[in-house]
Amino acid sequence: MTELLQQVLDGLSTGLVYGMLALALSVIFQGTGMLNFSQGEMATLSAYVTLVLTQAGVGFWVALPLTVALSAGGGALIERVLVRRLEGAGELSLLTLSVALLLGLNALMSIIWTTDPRTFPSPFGKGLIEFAGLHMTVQQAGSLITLLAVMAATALLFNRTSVGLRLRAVAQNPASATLLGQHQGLWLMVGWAVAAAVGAFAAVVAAPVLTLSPGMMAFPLLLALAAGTLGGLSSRVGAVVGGVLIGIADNLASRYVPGLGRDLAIVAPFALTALVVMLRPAGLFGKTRTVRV
Amino acid sequence: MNTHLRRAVPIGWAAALVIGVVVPFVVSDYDLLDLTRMLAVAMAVAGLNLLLGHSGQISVGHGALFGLGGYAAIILVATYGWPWWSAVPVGGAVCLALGLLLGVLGLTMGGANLGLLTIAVAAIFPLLLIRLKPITGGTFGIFMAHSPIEPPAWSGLTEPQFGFLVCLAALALTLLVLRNLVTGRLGRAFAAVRTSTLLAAANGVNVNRTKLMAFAVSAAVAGTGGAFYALVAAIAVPDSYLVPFSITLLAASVVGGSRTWAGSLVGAAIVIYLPKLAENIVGAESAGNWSQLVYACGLVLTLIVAPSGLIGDLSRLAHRATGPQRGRTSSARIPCGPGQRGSPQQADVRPHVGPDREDTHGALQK
Amino acid sequence: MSTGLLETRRLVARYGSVEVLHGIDLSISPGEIVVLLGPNGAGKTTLLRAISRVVATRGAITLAGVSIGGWSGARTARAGIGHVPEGRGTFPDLTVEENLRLGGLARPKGRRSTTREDLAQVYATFPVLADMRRRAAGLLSGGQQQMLAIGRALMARPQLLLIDEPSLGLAPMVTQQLFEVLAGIRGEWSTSLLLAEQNARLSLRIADRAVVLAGGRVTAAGPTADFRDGDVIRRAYLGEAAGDPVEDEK
Amino acid sequence: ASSQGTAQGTADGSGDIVIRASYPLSGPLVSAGASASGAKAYFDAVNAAGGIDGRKIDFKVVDDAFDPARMVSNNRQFAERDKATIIINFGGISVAARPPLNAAHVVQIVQGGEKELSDVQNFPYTRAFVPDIAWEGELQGRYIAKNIPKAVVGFLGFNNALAESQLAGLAAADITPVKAIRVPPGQGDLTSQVTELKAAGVNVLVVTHGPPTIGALLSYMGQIKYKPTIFIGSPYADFASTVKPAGAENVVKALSYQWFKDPQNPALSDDKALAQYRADMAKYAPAADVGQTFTLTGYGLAAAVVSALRSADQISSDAFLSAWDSLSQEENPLLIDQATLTGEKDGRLVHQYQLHEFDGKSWVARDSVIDVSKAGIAG
Amino acid sequence: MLALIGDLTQTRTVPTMTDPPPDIALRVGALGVSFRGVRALQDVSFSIPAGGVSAVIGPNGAGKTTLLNCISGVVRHEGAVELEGRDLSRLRADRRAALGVARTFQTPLLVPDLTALDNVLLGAHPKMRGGLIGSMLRLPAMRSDETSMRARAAELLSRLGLARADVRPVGSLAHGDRRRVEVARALLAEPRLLLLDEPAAGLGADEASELLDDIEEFAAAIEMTCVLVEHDVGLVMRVSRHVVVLDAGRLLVAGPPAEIAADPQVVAAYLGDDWAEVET
Ligand SMILES: Nc1ncnc2c1ncn2[C@@H]1O[C@H](COP(=O)(O)OP(=O)(O)OP(=O)(O)O)[C@@H](O)[C@H]1O
Ligand SMILES: Nc1ncnc2c1ncn2[C@@H]1O[C@H](COP(=O)(O)OP(=O)(O)OP(=O)(O)O)[C@@H](O)[C@H]1O
Ligand SMILES: CC(C)C[C@H](N)C(=O)O
Ligand SMILES: [Mg+2]
Ligand SMILES: [Mg+2]
Repeated sequence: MTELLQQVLDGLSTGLVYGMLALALSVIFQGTGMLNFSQGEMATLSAYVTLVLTQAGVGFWVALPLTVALSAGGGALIERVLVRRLEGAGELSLLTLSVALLLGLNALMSIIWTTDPRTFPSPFGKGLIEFAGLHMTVQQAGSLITLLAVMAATALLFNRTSVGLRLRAVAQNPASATLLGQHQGLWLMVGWAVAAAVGAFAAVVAAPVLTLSPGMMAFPLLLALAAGTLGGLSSRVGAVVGGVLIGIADNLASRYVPGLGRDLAIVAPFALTALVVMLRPAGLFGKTRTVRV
Repeated sequence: MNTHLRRAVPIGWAAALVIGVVVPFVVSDYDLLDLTRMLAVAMAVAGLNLLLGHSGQISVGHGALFGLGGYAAIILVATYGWPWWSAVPVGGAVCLALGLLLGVLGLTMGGANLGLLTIAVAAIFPLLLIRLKPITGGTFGIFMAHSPIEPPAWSGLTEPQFGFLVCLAALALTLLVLRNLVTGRLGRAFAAVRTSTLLAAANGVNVNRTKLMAFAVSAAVAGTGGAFYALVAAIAVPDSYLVPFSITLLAASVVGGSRTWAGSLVGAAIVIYLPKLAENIVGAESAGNWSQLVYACGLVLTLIVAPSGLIGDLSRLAHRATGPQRGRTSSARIPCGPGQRGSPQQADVRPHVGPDREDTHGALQK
Repeated sequence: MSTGLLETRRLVARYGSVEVLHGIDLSISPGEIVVLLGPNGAGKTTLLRAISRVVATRGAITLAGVSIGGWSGARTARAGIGHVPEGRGTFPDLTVEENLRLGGLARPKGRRSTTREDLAQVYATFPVLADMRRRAAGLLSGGQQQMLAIGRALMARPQLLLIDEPSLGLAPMVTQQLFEVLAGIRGEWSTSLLLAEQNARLSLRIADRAVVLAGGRVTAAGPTADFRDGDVIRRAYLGEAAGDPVEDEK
Repeated sequence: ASSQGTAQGTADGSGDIVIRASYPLSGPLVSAGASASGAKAYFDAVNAAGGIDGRKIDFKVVDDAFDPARMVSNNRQFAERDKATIIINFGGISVAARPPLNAAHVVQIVQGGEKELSDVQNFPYTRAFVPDIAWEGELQGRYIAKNIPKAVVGFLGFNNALAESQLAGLAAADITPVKAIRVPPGQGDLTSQVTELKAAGVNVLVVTHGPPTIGALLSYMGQIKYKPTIFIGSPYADFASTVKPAGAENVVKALSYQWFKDPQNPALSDDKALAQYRADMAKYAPAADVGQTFTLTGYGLAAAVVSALRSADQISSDAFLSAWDSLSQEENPLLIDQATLTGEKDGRLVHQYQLHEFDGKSWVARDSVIDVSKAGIAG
Repeated sequence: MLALIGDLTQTRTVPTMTDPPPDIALRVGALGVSFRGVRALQDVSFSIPAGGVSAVIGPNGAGKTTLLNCISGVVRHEGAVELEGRDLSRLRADRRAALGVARTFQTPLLVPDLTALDNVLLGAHPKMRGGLIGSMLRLPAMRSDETSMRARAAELLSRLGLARADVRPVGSLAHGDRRRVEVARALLAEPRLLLLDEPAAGLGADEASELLDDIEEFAAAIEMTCVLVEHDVGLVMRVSRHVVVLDAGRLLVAGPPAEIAADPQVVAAYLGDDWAEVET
């Protein structure tokens, strides 16, 4: 029983990373209407930036906001320099661009920092929280809090501010938004910046657990896609809940479903996701889209 | 004026075929292997073009289907001693079956989720191959001493020459069949389905069946290509069919131009040769990451220069040169009034279904 | 007419390489209502798009004496040109109220204070919208969406409001009401209006001037009184019947 | 493929010796590609010193991105276009790439520990350089059986053939882990697996799990204070892969049967062979990462190839292979102190291990060098 | 008339397939639709005489488009839909189309990157031959179908004044032209029942009249029935044989145009007092 509970808890903390990444995916999806395969790589780059800053003697809690700001700038830059050139080229071209970005960023990081894995110190320290025979590292607890905070912040941004309204409007119907005085390019850029900033948090949460390396987010991205689908990419809460559910499903299924095993563990989250979207195509929390893709 | 162009297309294809037939006799055998692999990959990309460009569905799992076709064929040949020409169709058929299954699942899940389903397949496929060792040979896969596609003795051809010609014929046939498929009645049905399920259904198009048809045919074509690929290389190993390969195929389809059949060849050439080209540009040893960077930049550049795909934009240029009044032909680029991103005309389309359907097909299914 | 709020001189508009407007001279004075008539394909929609800078053009366009030829669509909108586009262009996933609020965001900063009152006024004009304020705009009926699009444009309190086919899809009673509102806002908000219509008895009733477009050229223009007789319009339509741009290019 | 044996087999006694390598210079296993620069530096150094009997080595590397089909294609070009005498391949996919080269009688040297690569009987032209990982498993198994009476053994590895080989080795020593967990590469978070092992009461953990995740694994175990006896597989026990990412404090007391030197092991800071290695690298491949064991492995492999070339009576496939098989007590810069290369009928040259323990700063030898062929393990 | 509707309501649960009076083309019984609690249609029953043009009118949001959606089957609904005595209510939209229900949409819905001609040809989908294998092989039967339909489509287009539009993608046509392409597409299907959602919107009065005359002529030629949703009341009153008025999802009245125009309920809910003046 204790193991079962511990497995659930482990799954939850593993799922935080997926959830956070899914959140970033959802922000880009809502802010620009594109599915960004390079989100993981962008996040990893943020982690390297933090590492460089801390190694240069900047304290972590100074480095973090700096990284978030730099990441936002980087995201905006990517939009401005690359994504914008494909304006109106269609979803598939954008998807392909994100694939190219994934490859390019990955190569760039490998060139600069090599593929050697690096330790990434936990910003929350090394403690252990124990209760009733269960345990959670301080890092995991800190990640949970970070995730909730970031989720709340993006929710506020998107639902309660005019910036959010503009972002959603431009994503949905750029032509009409233009006629309403919204500078399409500007808001798409902001969308990318926000997503990249969320991604930076994802990386800082993930890197201490996964060990920092250029390919760190490849696997989590896959599960983040599932998480986004399960929870609903059109919903930020959905993305996060999806991530956590996927983390737990992954653990429990691979541990307890006979014959599945750790090597095929990934089947479980995908199967769960498939099952859920068969009943609710927009995902658990996803809003039905008024007009199809 | 456009009749010039219309006439030029078949002439171009005929010329390409002639060149194709000559190639194996002027190119060395070791270079032919890559060219043959390219032809096989082109089949997969063509299948993907049918899906993406014509029926408007997505698959991030064609690499797995390609692999499945390859495994099915090579197992039949290597383990059960079948002749290659009977194993290849089985490779296609197995993928047809899986394609139908995936298509049905995808339809139940709602159109946009097909992307996730297929990426899951791409992720799980290599793991399954490793697990099913008794059949698939596990991590090491299945391998043969040389390609089973052997030339008949009378032909005087070498094995690589024969393999190339066989794949060339198969590809030509595939492209012809696919082109027929998308030009007439079903082609319009595909176009309607990719525009709006509502539009399609209101015109008597069975949306589910049409989508399924496209997915199954696309899968079968990919599987056939995969069968040839495995048989000419005489090898099938899980590491060939990882997720990135599926994604690469998707990129190839887009970059080549997913509405054009010639684009599938260009896309395949990119899959096979762009990494090598990148490697040559930056030099080999320890420069791998640089070559990946060059590869990525190449992709980005192509996307920017030719957003409708290399062939797509080429043909648009040609159209513009020959018929100025024709304007742009790609849907995405028609500057239209305010409308939804990517769909210039916004119809009065509401989800006429239950509370949580993303798509209208639920209503259509009844 | 040099005091015009909006002036175009030899305005040419293109889609890709296809030229659709072949040199339009148009002038709208402050507070004036102008109706743009013409058969389909004449270029009415394109002219509105050209004015709001979302289609490629050559030639001069000035707003209150300032050249806006090089401006982006967004900037033009913020400078006070509102546009109810063909096909309505609502944001289907946003709620009705969010759609309207977006209209309010198009105003220059200094003029946002009255947003709330204006919202109430829009709701008063189109009570259905108030009933459905929390509903996703994509779920509205065609006519309701048309009301939303117009309401949204009004929320921006533009100096010049361009409406493509204002009565499209509206029930007769609503249409009448709408035209009363349009006639009213000229007085209340000193807004000029440019209405594009195929043929609109109602528009002619509230408009000061009519401009007839055919084949991408102005074929007739003058005070609305001159157009009360349907034959005048008919002749103006036919005047350039062969002016289909497709043919021009050949 | 038609028999190209004659092209490679002829010994005209002049011209360059053509050696080609296909490595994953990009893709999932790009880190292994570092081996290529090690090999290049060694061959360059040999050439600079006059080559082999006055003949230069013509060495080139091509990327296969760890795609078997690309490896086959590369190999074909090496054999047919370049007329290579020796072709070097990396990793498990080389298993599937054997047939064409064997049919063509071209030597294939593989850098890979999979048991399958010891099949010299069926693939007489294929040789693996590094030891069979099953041997290490058997060594570990024997150690556990002998020294840890109440061992509850757990195993954690990738879902690949290396893990299979290693489990086979453990089984040969009658050790069957209560939990044998095999994870696909790329999955980084192993907390759930740790929980499972811990819950099963595992007190001896055999890890054949590599970067990038092994560091996180050990540091997590350290954090939750789960400290079984840990065996770290030799391929991954080095500083770059494990010690640094995990943090030295989390590796303390870990055991490892090692056979090669870790260039980053502080205990070896004044090792002569490593000094030469660094000098050669600095001179011939300055961009390469000398701290990577893969780099050193490539260097050592090249040294082994050169050893065999030097002792071959002519430059041909068959002469090279018989020289390779009959190497005896040959020095090699890669190997741990007192270990040497000796050919055996399994086709491999490395058969000697030494148990090491991590003392918090470096890996230190715990026992004398064991020769698996003498211990009745290999062969 | 009302008695008839009452009948239908009763027989709704057990749809009758027995011979209907020959002059009824469409019968709708107890139709109801809800969207997330919004009742868009409630217990709507009426019938439409065979042949010629009939109309559905009503205020914005009355449920007219939803009604067409029900009849054409693109929305799930309660109640019965009978076309010439055949119960359609259990059939999917594409089956209904194949059985002769064609429609246009309130905002023209076309494939933007196909030419007008190809869009029109889409309308003939159910009538043409060519399954998967046949299409792949381009059998002669299909080629002949294609050629003849193409000629008919071109003819239709030119009759609707779009002779030259066939070379351009419809996405680049003016709104009014797209509307005509859509009508041509529906006509090419040669349906038994043609549902038009505001076909005259965005057309000039003369053009709208011409378009409807063309449609009427066509309808007469193939003996089809046309149901029109339209806000141009003058036009409706001129062309329709029968008018159905919806308000807030319910049937208000149904009857001949003259009766409807005079009905005080209709005037209050929809037309407004001075409609007659406006529409002259
Ligand atoms: N996006 C586009 N791309 C290319 N050509 C276009 C595009 N939009 C319109 N056109 C062409 O420009 C010309 C004018 O079209 P426009 O839409 O301005 O006409 P309109 O007067 O508004 O007609 P309607 O009354 O039917 O709306 C037409 O010939 C049309 O085909
Ligand atoms: N999918 C849906 N979800 C929620 N409400 C809907 C949906 N479809 C229609 N409605 C609502 O049902 C009512 C009827 O809509 P419908 O489109 O049928 O009206 P209409 O009579 O065609 O109006 P118009 O003349 O404005 O086109 C409207 O209030 C609309 O908001
Ligand atoms: C790659 C696919 C999952 C993309 C899909 N069209 C979506 O919007 O989600
Ligand atoms: Mg227009
Ligand atoms: Mg309607």
